[in-house]
Parts: sequence; C-alpha cells; structure tokens
Amino acid sequence: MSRGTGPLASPQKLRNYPSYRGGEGMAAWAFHRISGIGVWLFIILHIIDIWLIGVNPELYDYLGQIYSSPPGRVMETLLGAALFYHALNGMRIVVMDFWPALTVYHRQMWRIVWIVFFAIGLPGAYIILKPIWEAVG
Amino acid sequence: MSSALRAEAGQIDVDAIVVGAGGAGLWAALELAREGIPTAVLTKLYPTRSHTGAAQGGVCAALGNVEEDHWEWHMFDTIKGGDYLTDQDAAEVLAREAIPAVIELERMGLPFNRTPDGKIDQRRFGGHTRNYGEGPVRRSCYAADRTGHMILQTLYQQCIKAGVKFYDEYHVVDLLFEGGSADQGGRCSGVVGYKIADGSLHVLRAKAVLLATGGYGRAWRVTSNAHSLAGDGMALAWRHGVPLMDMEFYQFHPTGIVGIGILLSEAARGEGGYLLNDSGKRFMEDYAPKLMELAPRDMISRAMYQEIRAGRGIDGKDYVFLDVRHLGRKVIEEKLPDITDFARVYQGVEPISEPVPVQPTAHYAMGGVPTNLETEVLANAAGGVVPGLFAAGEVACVSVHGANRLGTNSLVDLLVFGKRAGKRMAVICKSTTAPKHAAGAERAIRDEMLALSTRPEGVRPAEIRRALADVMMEGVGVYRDETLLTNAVKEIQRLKGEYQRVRVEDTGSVFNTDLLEARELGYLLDASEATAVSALARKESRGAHSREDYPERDDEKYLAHTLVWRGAGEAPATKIDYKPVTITKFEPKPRVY
Amino acid sequence: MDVELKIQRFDPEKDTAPHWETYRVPVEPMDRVLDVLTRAKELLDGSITFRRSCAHGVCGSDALLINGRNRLACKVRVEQLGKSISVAPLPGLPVVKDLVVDMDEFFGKYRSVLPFLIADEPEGTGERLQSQEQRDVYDDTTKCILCAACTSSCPSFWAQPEYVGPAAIVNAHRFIFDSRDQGAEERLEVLSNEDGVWRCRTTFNCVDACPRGINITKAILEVSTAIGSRG
Amino acid sequence: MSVQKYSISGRPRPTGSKVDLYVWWAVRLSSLALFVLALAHFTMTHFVFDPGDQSAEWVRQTRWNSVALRALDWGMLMAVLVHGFLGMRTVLQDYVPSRVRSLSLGALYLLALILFVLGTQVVIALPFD
Ligand SMILES: Cc1cc2nc3c(=O)[nH]c(=O)nc-3n(C[C@H](O)[C@H](O)[C@H](O)COP(=O)(O)OP(=O)(O)OC[C@H]3O[C@@H](n4cnc5c(N)ncnc54)[C@H](O)[C@@H]3O)c2cc1C
Ligand code: HEM
Ligand code: SF4
Ligand code: F3S
Ligand code: FES
Repeated sequence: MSRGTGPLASPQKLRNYPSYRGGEGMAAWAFHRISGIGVWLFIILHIIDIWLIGVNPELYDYLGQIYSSPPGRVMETLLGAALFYHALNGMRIVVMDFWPALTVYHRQMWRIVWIVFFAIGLPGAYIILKPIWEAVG
Repeated sequence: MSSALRAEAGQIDVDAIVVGAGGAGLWAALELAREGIPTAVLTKLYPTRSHTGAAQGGVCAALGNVEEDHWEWHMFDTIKGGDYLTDQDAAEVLAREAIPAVIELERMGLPFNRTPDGKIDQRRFGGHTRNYGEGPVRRSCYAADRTGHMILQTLYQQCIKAGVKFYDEYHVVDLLFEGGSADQGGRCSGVVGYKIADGSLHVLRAKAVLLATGGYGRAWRVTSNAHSLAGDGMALAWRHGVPLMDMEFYQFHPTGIVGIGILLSEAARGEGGYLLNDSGKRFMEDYAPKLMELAPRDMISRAMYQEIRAGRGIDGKDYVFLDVRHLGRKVIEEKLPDITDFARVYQGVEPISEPVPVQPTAHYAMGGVPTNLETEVLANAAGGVVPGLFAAGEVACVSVHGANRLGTNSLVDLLVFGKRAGKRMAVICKSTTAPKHAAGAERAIRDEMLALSTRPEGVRPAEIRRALADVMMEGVGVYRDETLLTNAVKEIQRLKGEYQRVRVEDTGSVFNTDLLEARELGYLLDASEATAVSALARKESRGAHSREDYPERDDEKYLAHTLVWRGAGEAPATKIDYKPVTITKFEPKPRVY
Repeated sequence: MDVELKIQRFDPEKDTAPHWETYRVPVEPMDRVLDVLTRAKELLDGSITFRRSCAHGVCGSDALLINGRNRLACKVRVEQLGKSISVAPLPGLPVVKDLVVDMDEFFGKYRSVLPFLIADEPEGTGERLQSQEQRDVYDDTTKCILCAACTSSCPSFWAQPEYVGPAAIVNAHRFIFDSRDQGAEERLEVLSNEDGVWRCRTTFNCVDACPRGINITKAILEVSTAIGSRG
Repeated sequence: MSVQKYSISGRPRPTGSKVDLYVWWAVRLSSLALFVLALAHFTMTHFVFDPGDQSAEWVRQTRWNSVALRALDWGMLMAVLVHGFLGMRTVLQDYVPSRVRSLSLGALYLLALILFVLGTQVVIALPFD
C-alpha cells in the first residue's frame, strides 16, 4: 500500500526469511510436525499392508519379514519414537488448548515429555532391537 | 542518479489538517471526524508510536472517586504549581473539563485501574493537594504505569472506528501561508508533507491546520524524550513569523535513569517512594516538609542539585537514590511494573531489593506556540490570532502550566485542548472558504531539503547535534545565570552557522532518515535558540527557570509571558515582547509546600 | 571496547537483493543495540536506515531480528549478546530499505479485528463500572505496543503471510474479554476463519519475542476456546 | 485493507466458515482417542508380540477373531484417518501455494478415501476362522 505506483514500486515485495533461533516451543512444534508427517507416511503403508492380509497374505508375510529384519527393526524403533514423541507432545498441546493458563508452563511440560519419552522409550527400543543382537550373537 | 526527493509532487485538498498523532492530535481528529469534516492526519511516526505512549503516571481529574476533591482545588494546584505564571482562565478550563474528558475516555474503553467498588481508581501525584495545599490528594486516574500508552491506544482505536484518514510516516516539512507570513497578518493555508517511504513531497491545502507535534526534549543530552521530539511544530511556526511563548520554562524531571535519562515516573513517589541522599536521609524534609517527595518537580530537581553540590550525592557523585523497597514486592510489581522493568533492563538494578540511582532529566516544555483558549495560535501579545493555524498539546502554550507543569497535567492538557482544537477547527471549517491553490508551493522547501544532500561537502549533522546537547545541558539546565546563558546563546548561534554547511550521506529517496534527522536538527536549533534567548531575558527565578544571579521571583517586572520572534534568515532572535498573565481567582503568593 | 556489528543492508534504488555489511563500533558497557546502531550511523555510514523513537521499549518502532531473534533494539543490551551482533529486518515482512519493513499489512490486520470498544448502549454520561477482577481478565493484552515482533517471529506467519497473526489476536482479545464490550461476536467471527486463530500452532516464538512480556499464546488459546464454546 | 463496518443496531454478521473450528475439534478429539488406541496398538504389536511372529495367518486367527476386536481396530483406523489427514491438511495449508492448494487438498482427500475403502474392506471381508 505505502509504496505507490512510481518507478520504485516493486512488483513482488521482497520478504526475507533469515534463520531464526526459536526457543523450546519452536523445537517442540518442529518435531511434532516432522513426526506427524513421518507417522502419516507410515500409516499409508500400514493400511495397505494390512489390506494385503485379505488380498495377498503371502505378500503380507513377506513384508513382515522385511519389517523384522535388522534394518526393519531400526525403522520400527524410529517409527515408535516418532509416534511416542508425537503422542506425548500432542497431549501437551491438548492440555494447553483446554487450559490456556498452563501455557505458562509449556517449557516444563516439554521437559516432562522428554523425561517420559526416554524413561519408557529406551527400554522399549531395547525390546525391539534385542533380536538383532541375538541374531548376531 | 537517485535524489533525496522525487521530482513529482502530490496535491491533496481537505478541510482540516492535523499534524501529529499523539494524544492531542488524535482527539482533535476524532472531534473533526464526529463533525464530518474531511480531515488528514499527518504523522512522521505511526500514530501508536507517538510519545504520548511513554507517559506513565496518570491523568488528573477531580473525580473524587476515592476521597473528596473539587476542580477548584485542581485549578489552584495548577496555578500554584506554575508559580502563578499560569493563565487562570486556562487553568479553570483545564480543571473543569478534565472531569468529562476522563469519563469520556473511560467510555471509549480505556482500561483504568479500578477501586474495589468498580470506579476509576485514583492515586497521589506531585503538587496535587486537598483544600488548597493542605496535603496530598488522590487525583490521578491511571492504568497501571502505562496511562499514556492506554490513552494513545484508546484514541487511535476510536479514530479507526470513526474512519479518520491517516497519512502515516509523512513528515511535515513546511507550513503554507497565503497573504504573507503570520506576523504580516497572513493565513495558514496548508502544509507540505514529505512521504518518508518514497521521498515525494505532497502539498496539502486546508482551511484549518493543527500543530500537535509534541516537545523538543532532544535538545538536551540527558532527556526522557523520544528521538523524534525535535520541536518540529514550534520551529516551523517560528519560521513563519509566529512567536514562541515562555520557552525559558523547561521542566527537568527529578527521577531519570542516570546517564540516559529514561524516566522513572513520579508514580513511584505517588505510591510512596522516597528520595535518599548519601547518608540515607529523606532530604526533601529540608525543602518541602509538607509534601516531601510529592512537591512539584522543579523544586525536587533543584533540591537534588543542591544535595549533589553539597557533596551529598551517592558516593559524592551526581545522583541520588529513589527507594521503593518498603512498598513491598506486590505494590511494586502490580502498580509500577514498567518502571521496575526499566530499572532492571537499563540499569541492572532490582528495585525490590535495591535503591535506584536517579538524576534530573530534561522532560517537558511548558512553553511553545502561544494559543488562546480555543487553541487558535496567537500572533502577538495583544492576542491577535493567526487565521487557520491552531496548536494543542506539548507544542502549544495556552498557558496552563505556567512556569512549571504538575505531573499528570500534560495528559489532561492533551485531552482538554485536543478536544477543544477539534471542535474549534470544525467551526472554522464550516464558516470559511478554502484557500487558493498556488502552483509549486513546495518549491522553496524542496530546494532547502535538496541542498542538504547535494552540497559537495560539509559537516555531519550528528556532530552539531551532540554539541548542541552539551550546550543546552551545561548552559540552559536546571540552574542558569547570565554568563552561562550568554555563552549558550552565542554557541547556539555558532552552531546555526555550522548548520548551513550540513551535508547528509544518504542521497536516496526511499526512507531517507539521514535527511530527516538533519531537518530535525534544524528544528532543534531553532527551539533551543528561543529557549536560551528567552531565559537570558528573564532576570528572575520562577518555577523551572532558576537563575542563580536572580534567585527571587519578581512579580513587579516578570509576572508576564515571554514572546520571542525569530530573526530573519540567519540573524539571531532579538525581538522579545511580554504578554500579561490572566489572573482571575488566586492572587500570586509565595510558593511554599 | 569494540563490537562487530553486522547489518543486513538493502537499498531498493541500487540493490536487487540484500547483503550483509560489517562495522566495528565502539561501545560502552551499558549500551543497547539501538545505541550501537545510532553510533554506526553517526560515525561510520549515515545511510544505515532503521526506525526508532522512544529509545526505551514503549513505542514499538525498533523491533528487529537481532542475533537470530526478534527483539527491540532499544531493550537489549550489548553485553547480553557478546562481541558480535547481527541485525536484520523482521522476518516475513516486506523489506523497504535496510532494517525498515513495510508495516501497512500488519496494521491492516490489526484493523481487521475491530480493535475498538463496541458498546451498543445509548451514549451514557457517567463512567461505567468494572470490577478489579473483570479488568484483570484482559490486563495482559492491553500492554501491546504493536511492534510486530511476535507476528514476524511466527513460523505459521512465515508459511502463510495471510495469517492474521498473534498481534492482531492479542488486540482482539483485549476487547473480547473486556466486560464493557459487546462486539465479541464479530471479532470471533473474523478470527474463526481459515486465516484466524486456527493457524496458531502453539509455537511460542511470539511469547519469547514479545518485549512487553505478554502471554500471547494464552490469549490466542482463550480466543480459540471462546470460538469453540460459542459453537 | 479497509475497516470492517458495523452498525450499532442489527449489524451484519460477518460470514466466517465453521470448517476450521470443526477440524480443530476433530484433530483434538481423535488425538485423545489415538493416545489410547495407537499407543496400545503399538505396545501390542511391538512389545507384547514380536512383529516377526505376526503372520497373516496369526492376525486372522488370533487378533481378528472377534467382532469386538475388529471393531476396535476399525475405530482406530477411523481415528487415524481423521487425525492424520486433517493434520496433513494443516501442513498443506501452510506450505502449498494457494494456486495449487485446492488441487493438493483434493488429492489428499482422495487418498484418504482410498485408504478408508481398503482398510474397511479388509476389516469386514476377512473371513473369520
Ligand atoms: C517519559 C515521559 C513520561 C510522561 N509521563 C506523563 C504523565 O504521567 N502524565 C502526564 O500528564 N504527562 C506525562 N508526560 C508528558 C506527556 O506525555 C507529553 O507531554 C504528551 O504526551 C505530548 O503529547 P502530544 O500529543 O503533544 O505529542 P506527542 O505524543 O509527542 O506526539 C507528537 C506527534 O507529532 C508527530 N510529529 C512530530 N513532528 C512531526 C512532523 N514534522 N511531521 C509530522 N508529524 C510530526 C509525531 O509523529 C507524533 O505523532 C510524560 C512525558 C514523557 C517523555
Ligand atoms: C497417538 C496419539 C496422537 C496424538 C495425541 C496426536 C496429537 C496431535 C495434535 C494435538 C495435533 C495438532 C497439532 C497442532 O495443531 O498444533 C496433531 C497434529 C498432527 N498429527 Fe497427531 N497425534 C497422534 C497421533 C497421530 C498419528 C497416528 C498420526 C499419523 C497418521 C498423526 C499425524 C498428525 C499430523 C500429520 C499432524 C499435523 C502436524 C502439524 O500440524 O504440525 N498424529 N497431532
Ligand atoms: S503482542 Fe508483544 S510482540 Fe506482539 S506486537 Fe504486541 S507488543 Fe509487540
Ligand atoms: S509463534 Fe505463532 S504459532 Fe502461535 S504461539 Fe505464537 S502465534
Ligand atoms: S525505540 Fe521505541 S521501542 Fe525501541
């Protein structure tokens, strides 16, 4: 609006997006989004593979082998991590949505998310990955 | 090759022009909008960035919400606070109309703090007393310590609601006159605005022009004022033959942050804060035993200087302590949050547990463009007006503040006289004809501005600005005398000469702040000259004007307003006249608190 | 002491893209970034362009991207940043010149939420009553100085400049929750569309950036809740 | 941008759509369901049983041998579709330029529909043992 129609008016306005050093809130959001998209991608695959149970059980079982192979187990762990972080942080968001006053504690709640994440996630990862060692050992 | 100004000029015709969108300008614009007058509001800042937003403490009105109060008391305090230089008819208007103005603000949505029964809360402020000086009274209506912010926001919001047309970031660089300049009986017919975003000049024509451009605290080194407060309106009017009135009365606020001048509001003392010297004594006992820290500002600033001079500044240095620790965390954090924040951010001091070092800081212009009660600008001591030109707010001198303004009375001034300006301008707009167009009206100012960026070489504006700040600080500060002032006048004259050689580095037309700062320096030089010359001429001490060589008030000779005219071209200002003070109810008495 | 001051420069009359320039500027211990910028302009290069006015954090002119975060140049002390300072215009807003951004869009969004008291009752004369508790509900959001630090720090705004943004919501909140106001319906309606409150992803950059310490996210969520509960 | 007009009496109600409000609620509510269902599901399929042991045969015979269990999994499928796809709608609204936004949203909903059909089909059609 302010830059009129004279020779200086630029056709497309220059907006710049230099890197921003966000805080915990921005990190929490970025992880949430990335994990959400990741889980979503897996879900597409997962619905299709379940569908195979009815249409082509052999193919399903073959996929099952891939899932339980060592690289498959690593992927599985990452999936679990993504889902778990997303779920925990999702609850953090929902809690604030319903009780806005708790936004004051968003950092503390994020810390709790990580504490729970590791407290439960590390043993979980161990259970999933154990067969790899057993296979190797 | 780019140039600091674009070649083509815009033409805008309206009925009324408001220059400045602080409290005074906004309320005037609102009144004009209510009357349906086509109005243009020009402001060099976005309206919400006007310095009115910095006002902290409050706005006084004798509402009597928390204890008995009467507008007559408010009127008396204003007159006594102004050391009887206040025009009493103006003080009466101020004190009476403050009440409906504050209530109207509440109705516009201003979020005042409330009493337990839901009414506008009020607190104490310096110089405001019950029953003609018996003791402090709760008169200041406030919204935490951001009253000015809330006033500015509320008025801007109402202007949006009323559909006021704003020209944001248009710097007014000249006033237009037809039929000669103000001293030749000419009429103000518009302004020239410089659109900062693209460097184009715009000629705006109108039947009524209001100056509401605020003060000029930036003339001093230590000041509470914004960078943008350079006396624009005063200088522009002065250059067209309008006199400036009472410029020697410039208020130093006692509690500025040491070195940088950022203000710690009087609200800190209104809530019960103490001032302590090096030995931990509340030294105001010796100067104003009744009101103590709530004495008027000029007295406290002088008291602080005397303590400092007597070697009782903290560690013998040039500051004292403001102590609010005894108020407790709750009061400090709830009622003085911004001040607390300032002390923490800018001084690294924690007011809850430490006393805060403070020093007087240049704060407020009691003087300015002389006007009558209808805000019409006066051309001479006889009261003749300059047709088409109006002034309100800090830029104007009605005079309600006399020789010293009381805390909170400036915001009242904006509200009462801003509103009056709008009303009066509407009347004028309805009864006069539009000024004629003169092609190329902006040519002279274009050349003047271009010169700043096209001179082959020259002085940096910043150098002159710094020198000026020092001259004003040393020579035209809290205490003055013949030698200091004579010297200051001479120095300012020399700097004005230097200014003829100023050259800016930025030669572009888009957002050329370099050029505008150089313009502002020119305004500052003018306002400073008027101040120093008026101060030299007034051989007495009154209110904020303290001459060590004439320590007494002299009602015989100087119970009068100073009017000073600008010299032609680069000539020094020599023409001075005096205008009698209007006295209605209260005979001048010695001022003790 | 000297600091290294990096400024993102852009002159629309000469440049096609912004570039960085570095200046060595002498500083004092209590200096703020605004002082350093001013000194650089006064001593080194008069064409350095930025907005400023009050110099103490109450007018909102000089919100800038300083060392990667939005803050007021007049409110951040040099010693908080170390020996190297980088200053760029607010992210996501159109750059006019150097550190100056075009604010029209921002103020347009502000205006779109009807930021003024709407009260239908006939023009009364006396003051309206409001209890201290009623006032406390919206006290926080009255502090806004429209500096745009919040809106331009918001990833959701960077992604979609159409997003009305935290600053506008803060100012809507200030009226929606004012017991004297009756315009909540309209404002909630404005804020309930695609570019309204729903674009907030609770990222909290706005809260971290706000020089007035407003809990913006809380205000936004309170508005969302108000929209939700009105059905 | 011009100022929104309002009239003191009978002001015109601005017309906002409620879609985004419903989406907001759907994402929150489905997330609550998923917090229980999806985490339980993951625990079952990854910790209690090993993925390697869960052949098609096993699924049919053990996991999906009751209508209730199938209904539960179908419910989870619904929650995931609602949540995941509305979540992706948000992501697309953020990053896809407005020119192709409706196109991409259309593709997204189509994908959701396909997955809905596939998932429902297998839950219903898979014969019981
Ligand atoms: C820190 C501080 C605290 C204060 N606290 C209090 C208090 O508690 N109570 C009280 O009563 N008073 C207080 N005051 C005094 C009071 O705030 C000011 O005197 C008052 O706000 C001045 O308002 P104004 O409308 O005259 O001008 P301002 O608010 O200063 O506005 C000036 C306007 O003019 C515009 N302008 C200037 N020059 C030009 C130009 N050349 N072209 C275009 N536009 C131009 C600006 O953009 C701006 O919009 C305080 C002052 C300060 C500095
Ligand atoms: C397990 C429990 C889950 C919880 C508690 C949860 C919670 C949430 C919440 C609250 C949001 C909204 C975030 C916002 O608007 O700021 C969200 C977004 C999202 N969720 Fe989930 N979710 C869960 C599982 C899933 C699953 C299984 C998927 C994959 C299909 C998924 C995919 C997404 C996506 C793609 C988004 C959008 C991301 C964004 O807007 O940044 N979520 N989730
Ligand atoms: S909410 Fe805070 S950051 Fe946003 S504009 Fe207002 S003051 Fe600035
Ligand atoms: S940064 Fe943006 S996403 Fe929401 S919490 Fe603040 S508005
Ligand atoms: S200059 Fe006013 S906020 Fe920084």
